[in-house]
Amino acid sequence: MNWTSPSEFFAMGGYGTYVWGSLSVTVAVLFVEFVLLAKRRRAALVRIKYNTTLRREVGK
Amino acid sequence: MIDWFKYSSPKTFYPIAGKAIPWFAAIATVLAVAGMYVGFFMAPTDAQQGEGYRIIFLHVPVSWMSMFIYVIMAFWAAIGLIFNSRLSGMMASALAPTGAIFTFLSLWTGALWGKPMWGIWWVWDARLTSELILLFLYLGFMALQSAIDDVRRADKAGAVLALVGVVNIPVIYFSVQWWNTLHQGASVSLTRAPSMATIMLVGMLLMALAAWMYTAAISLMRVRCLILEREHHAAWIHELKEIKQ
Amino acid sequence: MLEVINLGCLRGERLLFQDINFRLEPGESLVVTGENGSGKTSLLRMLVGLTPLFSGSIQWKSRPIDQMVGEYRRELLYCGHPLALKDGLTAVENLHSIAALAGETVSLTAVHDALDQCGLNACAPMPVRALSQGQKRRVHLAKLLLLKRSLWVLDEPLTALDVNASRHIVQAIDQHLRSGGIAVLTTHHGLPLAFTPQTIRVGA
Amino acid sequence: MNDSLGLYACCRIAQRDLKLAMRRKSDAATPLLFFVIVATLFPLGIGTEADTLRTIAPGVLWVAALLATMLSLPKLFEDDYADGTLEQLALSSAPLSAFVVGKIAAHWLLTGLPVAVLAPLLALQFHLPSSSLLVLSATLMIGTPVLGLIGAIGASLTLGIRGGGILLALLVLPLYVPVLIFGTGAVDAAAAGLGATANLSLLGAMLVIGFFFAPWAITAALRIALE
Repeated sequence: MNWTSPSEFFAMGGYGTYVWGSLSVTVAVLFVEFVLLAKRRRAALVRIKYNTTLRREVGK
Repeated sequence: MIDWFKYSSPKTFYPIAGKAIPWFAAIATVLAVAGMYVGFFMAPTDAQQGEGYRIIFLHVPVSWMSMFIYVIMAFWAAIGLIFNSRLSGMMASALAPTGAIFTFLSLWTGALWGKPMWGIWWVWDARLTSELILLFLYLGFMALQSAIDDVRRADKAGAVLALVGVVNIPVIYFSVQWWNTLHQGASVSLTRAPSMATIMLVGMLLMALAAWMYTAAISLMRVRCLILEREHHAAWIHELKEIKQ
Repeated sequence: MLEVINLGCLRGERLLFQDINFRLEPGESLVVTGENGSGKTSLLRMLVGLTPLFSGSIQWKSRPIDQMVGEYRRELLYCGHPLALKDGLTAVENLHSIAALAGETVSLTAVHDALDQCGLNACAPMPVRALSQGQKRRVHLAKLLLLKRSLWVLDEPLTALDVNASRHIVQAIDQHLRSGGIAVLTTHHGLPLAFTPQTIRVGA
Repeated sequence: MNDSLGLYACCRIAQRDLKLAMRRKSDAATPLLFFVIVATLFPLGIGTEADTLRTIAPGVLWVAALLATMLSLPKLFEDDYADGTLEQLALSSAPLSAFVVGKIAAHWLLTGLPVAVLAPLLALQFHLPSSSLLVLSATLMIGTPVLGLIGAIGASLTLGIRGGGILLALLVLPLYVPVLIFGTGAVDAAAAGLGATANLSLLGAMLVIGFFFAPWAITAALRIALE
């Protein structure tokens, strides 16, 4: 184990800004990509559902 | 003999992809946690770069992935052109944004590493410069596809561009390296980090595999979106349980 | 000679037509009718090999056309909507270059003859920019006479032509069929051909 | 038979394009004028210090040449596409790639070649030593056809697309990087007293490779655009 205390861990030997800056942005960007895709999927599903009900109405 | 063409139809592929996504996502999470643990808790402090070197556990995997995705993209593009299958084109389109994101992350983490190591945010290092050009290639691919309204034409045009790009990448990389040695002398290379210990390599490999699995999961998600958007008129779409419920 | 089997066309997300079948022997012609946007032009473009087939097959002399590209193209003449004329060149230069680019060497006298037959001898040395729409169309169609091809595929050949010029074209097509050629065309106008053409209607 | 047909087709389309360009001389001269003006702007923006100018000269002249050839690229296939000539070419019994090569050759004769001839004159304004003037011209002679081949890929991919011109730049400029690097590298090497042969032969190799592969990509893209 490299670290004796949490504060030492977060300081990263003085490189905290750079290390955590890299990590946080990476995680954030990948998370945003996921969220945007989930939204896109919902939008596509809503559109199809609308069309399906429209079809059924016409079919009746 | 497996009937590959059966699996290449969006109708069959859509549910299979849906089942595979959680698995890929789970494996990606496990690998990422393991990789981070190795990288931050097991790998020793570097003698020269101190703790700052730990950025490589992010930087190297995303850089690998950014280049690798372009190759896979070109592979699907080629398949799409040869066999004229719709799904291949969608795969290529689905990979491009993720590839661009990884390329951006590679540049971002590279800059954040460069600042403490070299004292400047941007170094015209061969690798960073190639990554920047790779980002332009991804953006060009995406811009071309979004500019063409007819999706079939967009797929095919994108495929040609991806193939041209993949042929050019080695040339670009070689030329940038040549230019770099000419103008700067030997530069500090990011991956040739001093005395790479085995444990560091393990951490990097774990993270690279995690990035790979993430790419698989997210690009399958995007393919499913593309299928829903493009095939919304098809009868089978209306029979899906997520539509019926 | 020319046989089309179960041809189908998908444009974007729309199925324009499907199960188109016909067969043309030397001396026969086909008129394709249908409303705007019904896929007439798409059918012709599939026939000449510009648009890939969505379903079905097209055969020339009992062989699929995509297996004999060069041979098929040497017998084919396609006149599409755009006129393929260069404004900056004269009528003669245009025709001469069209023939050369189609892969044929023709003499200047042959070019002048073709223009004469279309009633364009006065326009021959004029840049195409200076011609009227109908005259341009006639220059465009003069290549029918210039290039000796056995299969003519004509998209709306009578558009923008006056009565006189239309008659010229109809005569040219008749002559072509009489000498054993094949013609496929689309038209809005009635086409008083000497031989009764087959007709086919595309679209719903 | 097929080869001679291809060669004939290639020459005829080049001849026609040149003839058309000669009838609209002002259009043909625009890229050249652009090249001169862009190169002139740099000393105005940077200052007239001889050493600085000498250092930036190869890069500036090369980038200006690159932009000048790119400027006329959208027109390369656009006119033929719009007036239906392109579909006739695609249906010709001569191979489409022969026409493509012919058109690129004509484009080069109209932009690349004059730029390569003019560049040494402009280089004098940048105080480039006379020994590297010839090298500069040579790199442009070999390099601009490569730019044309790569650029034509972009032009064929963006055919008939809204905002095609700017998209073309986005697609093509990253692919121009190696040519730019070896082109300017040769001039730098010559100025430094090292031989420029290595760079020049690399440029030559790229020209050969481009000549074999680019027409394939271009014809594929053109057929896609015509579908």
